[in-house]
Parts: sequence; C-alpha cells; structure tokens
Amino acid sequence: MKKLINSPDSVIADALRGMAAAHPSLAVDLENRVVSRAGGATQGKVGLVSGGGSGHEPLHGGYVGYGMLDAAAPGEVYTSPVPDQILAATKAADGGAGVLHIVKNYTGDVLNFRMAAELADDDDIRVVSVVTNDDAAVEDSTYTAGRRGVGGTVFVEKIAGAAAEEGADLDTVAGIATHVNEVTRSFAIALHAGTVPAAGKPGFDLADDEVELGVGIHGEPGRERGSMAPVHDLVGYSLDVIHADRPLSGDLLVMLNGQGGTPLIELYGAFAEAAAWIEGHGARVARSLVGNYITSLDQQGFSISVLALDDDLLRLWDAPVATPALRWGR
Amino acid sequence: MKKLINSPDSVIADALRGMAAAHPSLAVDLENRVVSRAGGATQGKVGLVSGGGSGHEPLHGGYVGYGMLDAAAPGEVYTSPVPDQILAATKAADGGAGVLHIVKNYTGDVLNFRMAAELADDDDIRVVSVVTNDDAAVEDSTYTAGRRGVGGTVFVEKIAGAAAEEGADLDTVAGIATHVNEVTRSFAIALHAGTVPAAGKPGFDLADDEVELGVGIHGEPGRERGSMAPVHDLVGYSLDVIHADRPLSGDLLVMLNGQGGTPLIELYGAFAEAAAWIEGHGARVARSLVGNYITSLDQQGFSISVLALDDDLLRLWDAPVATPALRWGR
Amino acid sequence: MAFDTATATAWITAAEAAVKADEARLTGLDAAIGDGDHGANMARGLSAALTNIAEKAPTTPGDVLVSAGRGIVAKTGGASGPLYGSAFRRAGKALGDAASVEAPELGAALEAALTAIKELGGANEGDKTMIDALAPAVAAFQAIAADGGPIAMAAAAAADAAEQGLAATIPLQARKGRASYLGPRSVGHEDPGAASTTLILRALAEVTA
Amino acid sequence: MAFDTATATAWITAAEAAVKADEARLTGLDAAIGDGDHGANMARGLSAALTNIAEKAPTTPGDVLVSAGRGIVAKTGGASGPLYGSAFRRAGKALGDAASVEAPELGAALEAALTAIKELGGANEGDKTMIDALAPAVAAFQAIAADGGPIAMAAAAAADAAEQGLAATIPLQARKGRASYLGPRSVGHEDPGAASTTLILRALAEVTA
Ligand SMILES: Nc1ncnc2c1ncn2[C@@H]1O[C@H](COP(=O)(O)OP(=O)(O)O)[C@@H](O)[C@H]1O
Ligand SMILES: Nc1ncnc2c1ncn2[C@@H]1O[C@H](COP(=O)(O)OP(=O)(O)O)[C@@H](O)[C@H]1O
Ligand SMILES: [Mg+2]
Ligand SMILES: [Mg+2]
Ligand SMILES: [Mg+2]
Ligand SMILES: [Mg+2]
Repeated sequence: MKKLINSPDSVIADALRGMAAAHPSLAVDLENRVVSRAGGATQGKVGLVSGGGSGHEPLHGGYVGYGMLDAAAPGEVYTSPVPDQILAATKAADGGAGVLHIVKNYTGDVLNFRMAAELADDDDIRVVSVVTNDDAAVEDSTYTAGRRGVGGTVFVEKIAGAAAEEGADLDTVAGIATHVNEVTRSFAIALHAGTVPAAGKPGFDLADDEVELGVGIHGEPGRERGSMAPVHDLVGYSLDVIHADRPLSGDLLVMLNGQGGTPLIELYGAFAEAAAWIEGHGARVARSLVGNYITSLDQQGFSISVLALDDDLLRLWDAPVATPALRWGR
Repeated sequence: MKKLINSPDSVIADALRGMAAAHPSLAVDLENRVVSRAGGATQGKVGLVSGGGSGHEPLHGGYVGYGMLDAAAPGEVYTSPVPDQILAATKAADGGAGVLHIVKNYTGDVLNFRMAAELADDDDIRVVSVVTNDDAAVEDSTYTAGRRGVGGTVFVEKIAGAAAEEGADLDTVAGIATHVNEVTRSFAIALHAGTVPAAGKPGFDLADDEVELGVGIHGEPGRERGSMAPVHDLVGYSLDVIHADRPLSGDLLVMLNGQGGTPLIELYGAFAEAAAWIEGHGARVARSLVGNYITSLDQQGFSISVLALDDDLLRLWDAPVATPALRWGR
Repeated sequence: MAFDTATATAWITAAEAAVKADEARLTGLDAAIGDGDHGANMARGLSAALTNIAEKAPTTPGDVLVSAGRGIVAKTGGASGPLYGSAFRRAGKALGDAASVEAPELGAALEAALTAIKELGGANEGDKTMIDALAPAVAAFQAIAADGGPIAMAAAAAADAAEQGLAATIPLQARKGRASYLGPRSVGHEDPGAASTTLILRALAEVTA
Repeated sequence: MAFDTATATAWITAAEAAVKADEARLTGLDAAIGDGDHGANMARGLSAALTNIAEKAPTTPGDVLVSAGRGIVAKTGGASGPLYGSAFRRAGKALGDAASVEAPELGAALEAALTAIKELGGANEGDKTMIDALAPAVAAFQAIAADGGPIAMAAAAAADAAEQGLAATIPLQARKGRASYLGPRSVGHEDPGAASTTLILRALAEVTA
C-alpha cells in the first residue's frame, strides 16, 4: 500500500487541518472533529447535521455551507462518529429552530446518532432524524438491518438544505428529506476495491474479468460477483435493478458518481450510457451530476442514483448552494 | 486492466456524448470533437481556446463556460488534437475580437496549434498563442523542448477568461495569460502510474517503497525516482523545488491537485502540509483549490501549483465563473 | 475468588490486551463480511475504557464497568461502540455499589449486558451477531452460578460456550449489521463481533481463574 | 525501377502494414521515455494516409505523397502528426508533377522531408529524434544516387543507415520532444520516432527492391 498520508492514525486529523486551511467558509473544530459553517448557526433556521465514517469525501464535510449542511461529524475511516461528536455538531448547527440529523442506514450510524439525539434532548435541542436507505442492491425487510443509505444522501442533503434555507420548519424539512429518500434509488458496481489506510490492502480481490455488483460505500463486497463487461452493459444492469425496484419515468435527477479511483473521462462515458438508457425508456434526464460525490477512498467503480423530480424538488435542487463540493447560484 | 469503457477506441467519443448529456450549458460537436459554450461565441469578446490530449479531465472541456474558455479541442488520450479540430474550436470561439490559444508546452500541442493558427489566419481570424510551461521539475533551456505546461494552465484559463469576460482586448488578454504563466510554478509526484486504455497497463512500475519525483501529466516517468515517504516530506520536497526556482512570498494561489486516482481525503491531508510549509516560510495561502483539476487518468499522486497573486490577479481569480468543473459567483 | 474492583479492572485490562493481540484477525473477519474495521474499533474502544477507568479511579466493580462502558461509547463509533458500551454500562449498573460480588450477581450483570445489546440493536439469537456468542455464554455462566459454582468455573464455561456460539455463526446468514447487506454471501464466515465477545469472556475466565 | 504512382502508393501501403505489425513495439519504446502513444499515433496516421490516397486517387507519385501527408496531419495529432505529415507533403511537392522519377529526384524529395522536419520541430542531429534516423538515411540515399545507383540500391542503403542511426540514439540524451523532460533518464533507450522512420524507410526499400 502506498498512500499520501503521514500515518494511518493521522489521516482524519490531517484532512481536517487541510479542510480548515482550504476553506475559509468553514469552521473546523479539530478537537471535536466537527466541520461547520464559519459564520456559526443561522438563527431561526433549521440546522442540518450529517456525518458518518470518513473515506467518502467530499461527503459530508464538503457539503457544509449555504443551502446544504450546517455541520458534519466525520468518524474514523468507514466508522461512524461517536455520540459526543455528533452532539457537538448538533450544537454548532442549532439556530433555535431544531436540528435535522441526516443518517445513512448503518447500525453504527443509527445507534450513535440516536445516542447523540438523546444527549441533545438533555440540552433542549429538538432533533428529528431521517435515515436514508436508497440502495436498491440490498433486499429490504423488517427482519434485517434493511437497505443502506448511499448516493441518495447527497440529494437529501441538498434538497432538505434548500428547504431549510427557505425557512421551512423542522417537521417540514424532515418531511422533504424523507420524501427525497423515498423517491431515490441507487446501485453501484466496483471494478477494484479501495484500500483502508489502517488495513493496508484492498478490501477484496477481483480478477481482471470480475466485478462486484451491488456494492455499498465501505469497500465491502457486493450482493454478487459478476463478469467484467463493457460500460454499456454495466450501466444497463444497474439501471435495470433500479427500474425493477422503482420504475423510472418523467423528469429525473441523475448522479453518475465515481468511487474515488475512476477517472472522470470514464464517468462521462458511463453517463452517456445512462442517459441513453433513460431516454430509451421514455424518461428524461432533467438534472445531473457527474463526478466524485460520495466515494470509497480510491475504489474503482461507479454508482448511479436516480431521483424522480417534481416541481418542488426541482426548485429546491436548483436553489443556490455554496459548499466546497457543490456550488451554484452564488 | 479493467476500465469503465466500451472499447479503447471509443473512450473519447463516449465521454463527449456524456458531456453533452450532462451539461446543457455546453455545445458538443461530436463530429469535430469540439466542446464550446451552448450559446455560441460572445460577440465582441476575445475567444479563449485550449486543448490537448484527453485523460486530464476536467481539463479542458470542463473549463468551458462563462468566465473561462469558449471552446476546447480534446485529442486522443495523451495525444494533442489535430489542426482541423483546433480550427473548428477556434471558429466556435470567435466573436470577432480575435482568439487566444492556450497551449501547453509539448511539441505535439505546439505544432498542431501552430498549424491551426495558420489555417485560422487563412479564415481571417486573428489568433495569438500563449504557451504554458510552469513545470519546475524540468530544467529550462533554449536547447531543449523546455518546460512542460501543467497545472498552471488551469490558472491561465481562469484568469485570462475573466479578463476576456471583462472586455479586455486580445493583446491584453494574451499579456495577462503570459504573466500568469510566468508567476506560476508546479511540481508533481506520482505513487502509482495511470493506465492508458489503449496500452492496457500502467505507464511505469513502482515498488511499494518508490515514487516518481517530478512527473508530468502524461503518465511518463519523472526526473528521478525517489523513496516513498510521509506526505509531509513529499509535499515539502515539492515546495522546496518550486521555492528554489521562484521564491515564494506574499499572497499565493495554491492548487493541490490530484492525478485522478488519489482520494480526496488524502489530497486534503497533503494540502494541510502545503499550507503549513507556506506559512512556515512567511508566505500566505490567499486562495486555494483542492481536488482533481488536471489529471492523468487514474494515476495516484498529486501536483502542487503556486501562483504569486497581486491585486489584479486576485480580482480576476475571484470574478464569477460558471463551468462544469469550476464555478462560483453565479 | 470474588469479583471486586481489582478483578473488574484486571478483566478490562486483559480484554484490551487480548483484542490488541488479535486485532488483525478481528479486522480480517470484518473485511470478509463487513468493512474491515472491527479490530481497530475494539482496540480503540477498550483503550478508551482503560483510560477512563484510570481517570475515574472507580472504587467498586460496578463503577469499573460503567467507566469502561462510557469510555467505549465515547471513543469507538461504529456498531460495536454503542453496543459494547451500553453492555458494560448496564452490567456495571446491575452490580450496584457492592464492593465485591459473587457468581450469581455477576451472572445477572452479564444478563443485563445481553439485554442492553438486544434492546439497542434489535437483534436476536441466530442473526449472526455478538449475541450468538454472548447469549449461550450468559446461560452457561448462570447455570453454574445457580448450582453454587464459583466465578472461575462459571466464567470458564461461559468462554467455552461463547466459543461454540462463535463457531455456530459460520453457517448463519446475517440479518443485522453490515454483514446483512451481503445476503447469502455472509454465510461461511465467523461473525467478527461474536469473535470479540469470545475474547472478552475468555479474558474474564483468565483473570478469575 | 522508377518511382511512379503505383510505387509511391505501394510504399505508403507497406509502411502502414509495417507500423501496424510493430505497433506494440513502437508504443513500448514511447512508454519508456515518452507517453506511450507512438504506435497508436503512427497506425492512425498511416491509415489516414491510405484513406486519403484512396479518396483523392492521385495520379502522380508527388500527389500520392502530398495526399499521404495531408491525411497524416489531419488525423494523427501529437508531435509525429505534424512532423511526418509535413515531411510527406514537402517530399511530394519536391517531386512536382512528374509521372515517374529516378533516384536523384527521390533523394531530393527525401531531403526536402528532412528539411521540413528540422524547420518545424527545430531539432537537429543528436537531439534523439526521428532526425537521427532520417538524416543518415538521406545522406546514404543521395550518395548512391549521385553515383548513378538505382533506387533499389539507394533505398536499401538508406534503410540500413536509418537502422544504424536508430541504434545510435540509444546512448543519446533527448533534447527535443517529450523524452527531453526525462533529462539523463532518457539515455539507454531507442527513440520511438527514429524507430518508425526506420520502418518507413525499410518499407521503401522493400517496395522498390
Ligand atoms: N444490531 C446488532 N445487534 C448486535 N450486534 C450487532 C448488530 N449490528 C452489528 N453487530 C455486531 O457488530 C459487529 C461489527 O462491529 P464493527 O465492525 O465494530 O462495527 P461496524 O459494523 O459499524 O463497522 C458485527 O460483527 C456484529 O457482531
Ligand atoms: N522537435 C522534434 N523534432 C523532430 N522529431 C521530434 C520532435 N519532437 C518529437 N519528435 C519525434 O516524435 C516522436 C514522438 O512521437 P509521438 O509519440 O507520436 O508524439 P508525442 O510525443 O506527441 O506523444 C519522438 O520519438 C521523436 O522522434
Ligand atoms: Mg465500520
Ligand atoms: Mg502523445
Ligand atoms: Mg466493521
Ligand atoms: Mg508519444
């Protein structure tokens, strides 16, 4: 393993120092490991907090700023943050109108955020949690941990963030976040596993003719191993799974996301296939993102997230946003 | 080799289809391989054209838009575009006030752009060319091909683009572009070579304890092979080279750029080291970019580009820009 | 031998050492069906437990376990942080402020830990989690304690039962935690949390032997 | 044998075949000290030359070479596109509209090609470029032509000289093109452009033999 790091132990601390130096628009609390807006919480606005394991950059710290998150709590690589840390983020985001926790559905994230919400309650901060679980690769069932929260989390953060900026109250913002999660589906394929610094080797090994179908964002194996194929087929397979789970029609927001180690030129090639598939099925790409938005360190592969737009969602998506990783309109 | 492609031959065509589908703000001429602004050339404004081999995405197509380029001509992977193609881009960018060619200093790019400029002259389009050569890794000499144009090209495109948008005439825009190139230096280190789709294997092999020092952006070996070291040392080495070539002082624009395969969390860690080095040498990071801005496919490593700011350059850097890869202020 | 402040502290100390010694194995198990951080998580968590015990200087075995649990929750993250943290805290609370307890009380404390994990995580026996090691261990411990057996014997039986429970996770398909995302592909591997639970109970057996 | 339209066309056809057959080798040489695309560039360029010849259906050897050059410039890119493209175009122009030429005229055309490359790229002998194969080849060709030797003999000598020139690039440090960025590390390798020039001249020797 060769990594651009000082030591596996210092990766998060070093990255946070870097974020602090790079983005004057952010306040980075190195002690508590909280990234928040430099100006502090916006009084009277619902605060948005997200967090989870590190290694998914720009998620979540890169989405802190006007129109999106108020604070983020990055844990160790692929490990959810701890309750005290999430509490600190919640306090940094609290402008008196309550705080929304956006939590990806993993046992660790859910439990630590739940504990943090209880601590916040002790401090009289009203917290509502929305758990994202947009991964169509995982079979859903009440007997299991359910589906994972993956790429759709970016949509939730952007759209709920816009609603909060417009002045919606906590329950309304939470309702919108829940709705966004419900109308979003994602699917991912990996070509080569990423390497966790502390582990020192890739999370799984694949032969040159193999891919992992239906992976999450933590370098874990997928729901099955498949054969390497042209990008046309890999994208088609992904959209077939999504479409079977929630038929695609009308105007769509489509994210063709890289897992961190795939070059942008290939992501554009994959997006071309996605757009063609979608047009071919009578739906329409109304808005899109192509690039690295929710990654798995240096993993090679892609994910597709698709959201069914309506007028409200479109307006909130188009609303101004100014974060390190997503910015338009100001 | 596993790549998210249909075939090595279709990589550029597929990526251009993807860009067209993803960015309504762009007009993509699939036939001539030209990416330009959807609205066409701005009448009365100096047009900016750049281009070069593909594989460096988002450079150059991702920098087409308000405040930056008017058109880009992407060649085959790592191969400069051909004269007819550059001519087509030049025509797409021509708003009647002449066109600036921003050319990275490689024999192929220089020759093909020179031929295109001659063709444009036949069509009565006035072209001025600025050749970027900011790579401090290469010894400069009039007896050789000279230094390479690397990361500083992004600065040139942004700042000259802002000047053109302000209404500066062709000679003024060219003068600013030349000045930006002169006050910029870059240096890059690679940990693992990228893979050109047609070649099918990495451009060079490195052991786990080796790095290439002073690489360019085409997957070529560097000026020497060095030992793997903590990111603190690798960044320090790079800035030492840059500082020895052109002493760093005052307000700086600093780009900590990834080569395509290095995770963002590591780039932030590297930027922390760069910022500390710079502060330690009495200079100041006034503006920065951290991320993948000029890449080498999936190569792992980083480059640092540093520009000495003055009030004019700062104003032009801060001016609004709206391209797929660089956007603020609108 | 009774379970007092020194023994409780020795338990956490031994558990930390055992987890650190086997960190790579735990991580390997988690890499196969999870995200490859269980070794690091447990090492960080039990270090934090020791640090918190050193800081708080608890004077009862119950307080030792509460301090351990708080330290674990505060520093571990992941699924194992809240689960093990609550388990130790609730076990400590069950011991009350006794200066020293015997097998039946320690058995009840272990049962409280199991209940805490079940409540928080919503998992049950057979879901391929740490519960599959802990539940049979608690039963074995309590059976011996009910017969008037000493802590040493009960703890040894608990560790053995945990080990069998760990082995029994291999053919299971995970229904909770990260491994559940793998569906049928989670079959054929030991559950990492069951493995760390086994280490922790073996440490208890060793310090009480 | 004189150099006429058919021979000129056969030359480009044979050159294209030779480059395609050796594409991987050319790419390998370029990967070592450049960017690993010379094989693909030359294959694409000479294919374009053939396509353009087929389209233009030139009726003189000069026009064949001009068509080849235009095709190369239009489709190759890189350093080799303009350099080889100009070389063939200028060679073709040097032949004028003769229906067939002999060794002295063909020698002069090859010299025009060399001059074109030198003017455009600013390189000279010893800079470790295609010039290091072409310059001695032109000299060898012209020496035999000046003695009244036939094209076949002159072309064979040119190919041999190019081969020696190619070998002589190994110890050189590159001063032009991409390899120059490597500084001293460019020593110890054949120059890819010199290698493709050698292939092209060997093809000339074969079709005129
Ligand atoms: N809902 C649950 N109930 C009980 N134990 C669980 C639950 N979810 C996960 N676990 C346990 O946690 C272990 C994984 O812990 P760890 O790897 O540290 O956390 P994470 O899964 O967040 O990376 C699993 O092997 C399993 O034993
Ligand atoms: N200035 C120059 N003059 C003559 N030949 C050159 C010059 N620069 C490069 N070359 C030749 O071009 C070859 C490289 O061609 P190619 O790989 O196709 O282009 P690129 O370097 O743009 O990738 C070199 O091996 C060298 O022989
Ligand atoms: Mg984890
Ligand atoms: Mg090239
Ligand atoms: Mg884990
Ligand atoms: Mg080359």
